[in-house]
Amino acid sequence: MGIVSVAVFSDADRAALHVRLADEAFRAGPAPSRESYLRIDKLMEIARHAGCDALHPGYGFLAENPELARACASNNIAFIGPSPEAMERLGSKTAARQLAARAGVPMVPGTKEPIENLNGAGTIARKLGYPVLLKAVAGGGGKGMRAVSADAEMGAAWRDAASEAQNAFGDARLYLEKYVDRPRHIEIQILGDAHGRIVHLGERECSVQRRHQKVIEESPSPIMTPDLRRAMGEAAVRLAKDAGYVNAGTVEFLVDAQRNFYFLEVNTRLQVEHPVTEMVTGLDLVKLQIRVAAGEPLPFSQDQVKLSGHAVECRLYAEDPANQFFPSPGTILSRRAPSGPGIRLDDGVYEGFTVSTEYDPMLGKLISWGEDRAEAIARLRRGLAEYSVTGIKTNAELLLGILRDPEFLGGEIYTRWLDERLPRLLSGMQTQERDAIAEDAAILAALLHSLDGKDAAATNGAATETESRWKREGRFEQIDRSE
Amino acid sequence: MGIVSVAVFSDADRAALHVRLADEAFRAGPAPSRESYLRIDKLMEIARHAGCDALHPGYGFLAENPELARACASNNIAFIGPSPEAMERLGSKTAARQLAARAGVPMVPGTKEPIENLNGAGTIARKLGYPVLLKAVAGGGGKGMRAVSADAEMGAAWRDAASEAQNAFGDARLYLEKYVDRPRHIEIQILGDAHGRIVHLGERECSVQRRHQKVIEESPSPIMTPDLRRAMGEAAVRLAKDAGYVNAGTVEFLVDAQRNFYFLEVNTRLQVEHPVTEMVTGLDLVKLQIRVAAGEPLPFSQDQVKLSGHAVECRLYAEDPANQFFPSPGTILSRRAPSGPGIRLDDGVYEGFTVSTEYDPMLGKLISWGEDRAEAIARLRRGLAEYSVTGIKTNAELLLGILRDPEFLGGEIYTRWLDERLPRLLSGMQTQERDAIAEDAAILAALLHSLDGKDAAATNGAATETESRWKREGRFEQIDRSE
Amino acid sequence: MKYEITINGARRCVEFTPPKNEGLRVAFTVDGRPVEADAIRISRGAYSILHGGRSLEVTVEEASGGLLLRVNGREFQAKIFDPRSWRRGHGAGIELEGRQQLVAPMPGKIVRVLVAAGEKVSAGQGLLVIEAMKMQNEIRSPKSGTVEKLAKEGQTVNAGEVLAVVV
Amino acid sequence: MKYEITINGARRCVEFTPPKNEGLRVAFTVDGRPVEADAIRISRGAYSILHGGRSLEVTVEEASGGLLLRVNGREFQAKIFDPRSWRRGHGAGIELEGRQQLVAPMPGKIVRVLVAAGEKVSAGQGLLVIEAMKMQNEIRSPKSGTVEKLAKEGQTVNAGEVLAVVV
Repeated sequence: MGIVSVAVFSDADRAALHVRLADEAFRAGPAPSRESYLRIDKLMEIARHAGCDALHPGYGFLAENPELARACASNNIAFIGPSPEAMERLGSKTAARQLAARAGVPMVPGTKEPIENLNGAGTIARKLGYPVLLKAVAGGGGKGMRAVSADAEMGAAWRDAASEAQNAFGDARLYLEKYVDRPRHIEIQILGDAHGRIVHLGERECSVQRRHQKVIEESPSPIMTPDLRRAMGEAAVRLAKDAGYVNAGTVEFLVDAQRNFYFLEVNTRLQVEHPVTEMVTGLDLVKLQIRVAAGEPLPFSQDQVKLSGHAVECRLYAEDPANQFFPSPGTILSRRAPSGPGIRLDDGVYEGFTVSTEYDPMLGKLISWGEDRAEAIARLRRGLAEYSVTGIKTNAELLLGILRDPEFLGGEIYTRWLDERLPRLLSGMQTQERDAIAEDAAILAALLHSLDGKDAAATNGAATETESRWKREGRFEQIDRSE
Repeated sequence: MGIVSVAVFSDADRAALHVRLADEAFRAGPAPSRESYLRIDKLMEIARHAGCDALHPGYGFLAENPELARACASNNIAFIGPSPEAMERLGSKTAARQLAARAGVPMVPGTKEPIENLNGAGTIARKLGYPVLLKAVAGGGGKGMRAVSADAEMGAAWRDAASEAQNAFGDARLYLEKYVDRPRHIEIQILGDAHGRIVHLGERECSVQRRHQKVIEESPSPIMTPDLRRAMGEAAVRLAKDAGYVNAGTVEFLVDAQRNFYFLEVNTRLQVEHPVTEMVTGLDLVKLQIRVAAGEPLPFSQDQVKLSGHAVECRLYAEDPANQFFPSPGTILSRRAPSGPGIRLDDGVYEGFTVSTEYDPMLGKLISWGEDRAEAIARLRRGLAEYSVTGIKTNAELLLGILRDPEFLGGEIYTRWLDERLPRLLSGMQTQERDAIAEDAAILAALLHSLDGKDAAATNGAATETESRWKREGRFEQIDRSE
Repeated sequence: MKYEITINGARRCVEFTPPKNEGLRVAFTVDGRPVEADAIRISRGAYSILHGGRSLEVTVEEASGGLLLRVNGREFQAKIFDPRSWRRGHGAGIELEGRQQLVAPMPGKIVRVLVAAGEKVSAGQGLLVIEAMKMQNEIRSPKSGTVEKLAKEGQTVNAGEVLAVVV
Repeated sequence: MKYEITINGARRCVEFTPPKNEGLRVAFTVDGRPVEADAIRISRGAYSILHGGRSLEVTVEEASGGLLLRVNGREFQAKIFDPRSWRRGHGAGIELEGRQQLVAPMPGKIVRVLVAAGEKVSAGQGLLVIEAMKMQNEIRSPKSGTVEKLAKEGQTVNAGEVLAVVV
């Protein structure tokens, strides 16, 4: 697009790829994000100094902060995202739910208001139909929450949930919701311009999550039908229109086994998983975001959005699945990227790069496209097998395990699927049958490596000595024998 | 596809990526290809030993050799390509031209038969209409060839061409062809199965060539119309059907300014530039080749082939355009690969890899896809700017120059365009305006690098000393001053 | 040259003479079984090995108390007991049976100390909890023994810093 | 510390004190003009430099007779005349004015020798033709002078081997 890019960085990110690849780069402050990336005043100072016309907030830190959008407006910088008002309307869960209800977007049936007592809870639960979920009014993070599957369980559940809510939030009040069993997380990508046109770009299924963190995302969803897509897409567009939404956003839904969908929340920014949508639509979302922010109309209508093939993304993390997913920062000694048809690697690391402990230990995303789901998954598996990083631990083997799992391959996934499946996946990684040839190779490499010298191994980065000790040793042996 | 891959390698290629990424790998022989890659007996021995079901010949060495296909057949190994008979029918230029003429494929008008004398040449030239081309019957490589634009020039041209032909081939006979001015090289990708179905997958424009070597390829061609594509596609399919062709192949044409197309030749194998077709069709050509070789029917019909967007490929070479394109072998000290939407890098090199002098110095191919030609080119430019290799010289800057050239951007290309444009492109690379900031940075890096020590610089590979001399120096300076 | 190697817990006796050239066949024996392979070094800690017809990519990293090897994605833990190890400074393996030193895998903070210095601990028992990147990780004793040295609660540690010693 | 640097043919006088830490601002002067920049080393021969608001990637390679630098794709030829160069072994630059040694850029074969040893040649004159990878390349004299040493026709040479010396 011929746009000059200006990056900001904290001291921890001086060597990060976004700094190296930008046309211009300015320091925002020290490593802690509240002193750098979260400082709106600093960002504005840099943007003014560099003469920026527009600001893209990315998808972390201040990306959903209306104050950043406001600061941009008052500095005459185009914010590449929705208006601060739309962000506020949709950013708060309560406000977004109210708006969704008014827009006729389906919600999980329930009371919303606190229930007076146990008796009232029983009446409402029978009306909703079991199973139901007791939730703390002041709640969050699963505290004060209990699933109840029959009248007989209600008494104990009520007492437990109320006392947990009292302890956690100082507020014992509870409300009831229909319990959605094994829900899928399916989200709709929306995109609106400043001229009143809003379209949706199909869905992404993000049900493979670990502790509410997405691990694998795909588009289309394995359970999607054209009717369901239209219904969900129209609901998302309706909500966005009511909120006066402009630019890219995501409306998240829970979907149950009967393909009922329920509003969850709105992300008022680009998502980490946007490449899967790019690969099935052929659109460049960031480019469209910039065009829309520049006041251009969307260059296509809903009818012109065509989905083709299937895309799958997995998130690569510097973490050790075998050790409770403990982060594994450190210097990347070597890195090998996969290539070939339908493979895209969006990462920010390189040989010699040090993964720091400051921020999220995500290394990047590996994305594949195929004519159908099976081909996309097969390509992603091949890509993961070709991908190699040493010096730090990664979750690549676990991702391969998921991509080989029969339930995943069958599309039988839901938001708690990975958490439940994890023990089996992890033990599967450990109990591979013995491979004598691989073991021989490991022994040989261990010996050659130890001959290459411990001294050199102590250096960080991709170190190579002028002469391999293994060659020197060999030569000495030769001399010894020839004597 | 779950296929176990077996690679062969010569001694020069032991560390090549195809060996490292294959499941199994066997040595074919010493570096010279006639002792390794061209030894059909060796290949068969390895294929039998490894228990191969099929053999993919790639696109170099024996890929168009019918004897390899025959040897496969007699060893009960499926050859992933056409039958040896079809290869013979289309591999020889003369046989292919005869077949094309019978199939009603347009050819450059001319005599084919030798002309008796100068008078006869004048008569025929007037019938064909000037300009015409005098060509040696025994010719090749442009020897004994003269373009003639009017009657008055015929006498001198006849004498020159005949004596050159006599000197070069010991055969002075000449024939005449219509001279195609500024022809484009446009080729049609075909794919046939063993059940009689042959489809074409659109065209590739490969007019950007240096000395008959393709440099940049794209699909669709900037001058293509649906009618022309249908006509060229149907002609290619007709010829392939008449030849009993199975598997992937390419029919090459010259196209003139009036969009007349003329048969050139057939490549009975996959082409280097096949990824541009993959990107606009969404098909995996190698996978389809394997399926077809396994006897499966093509899983789609001609109507189902949909072209979407635009793809451009450029070939990255280890060569020095500023020094007469002299090859630049050596060890790759560092390599940075581009990423992002629509970018694909198919290469075979890595940090520490030594580009040898044994074979073609192609490092790989960078391919981009965009919604239209302008987006594809812009992405390829960004990709090339992000691509970086040190330790050897590459043609990346020249490729960038081509991708910025107004004539290229206007699609005004023909087979001799690059050869004619080259002096201007090369001088453009040298006479950039001065950039004082870049020069300061160069000075600083030169100083820091020389402080890092000459000793370490002598090592091959990505060497890093335990401690940077530049840091040590700084510390000494500090000590000096604090005293 | 004889080496003792433990690989994924199993002890193997390896006879191995360092090869004279890269890219040539290397012959060695594992528990008396002769093995021949073709090995080249791709870069520091990365090898391409052709063995049994297969093409294997092996990466080697120094890990706490030994080597972490990955062969086409499969992991091996190895420790080499080199007869010449003292001269070479490869003695770390020998220590396994004796004094065990636990180092911080990354910079972090000690949020909990679970035992006291001088206390007797069994193999696998939790010694302390380190927090880094907002996640907590329990550091366990690799052997039964007595805790000799121990980091303090609240202490900030750098990667490689000694957290505990078990003797 | 004062250095003389030729960069793309232009001679610059640089005053520069090596920085104490990576990633800190480096101050130096070029022909008296003060410059401040932020430089870090990415890997051997690769630097990220922030200067004048711009983010610049610089790669450095040793090339015949100096350094080849690429700054965001733009090429610079540089030679450093270090006042302490003799002590450091950086004397190569000084030789430019004196004895010039031409080395083979890659393994190849001498297919033609265009001058004789002892012959006087001018700068830019072709000395010999080397063939590698089926391509021929003329090696020209970098200065006017006398050919002292010369490879033989038909001779096979390795990369780095001396092809000719002009004094």
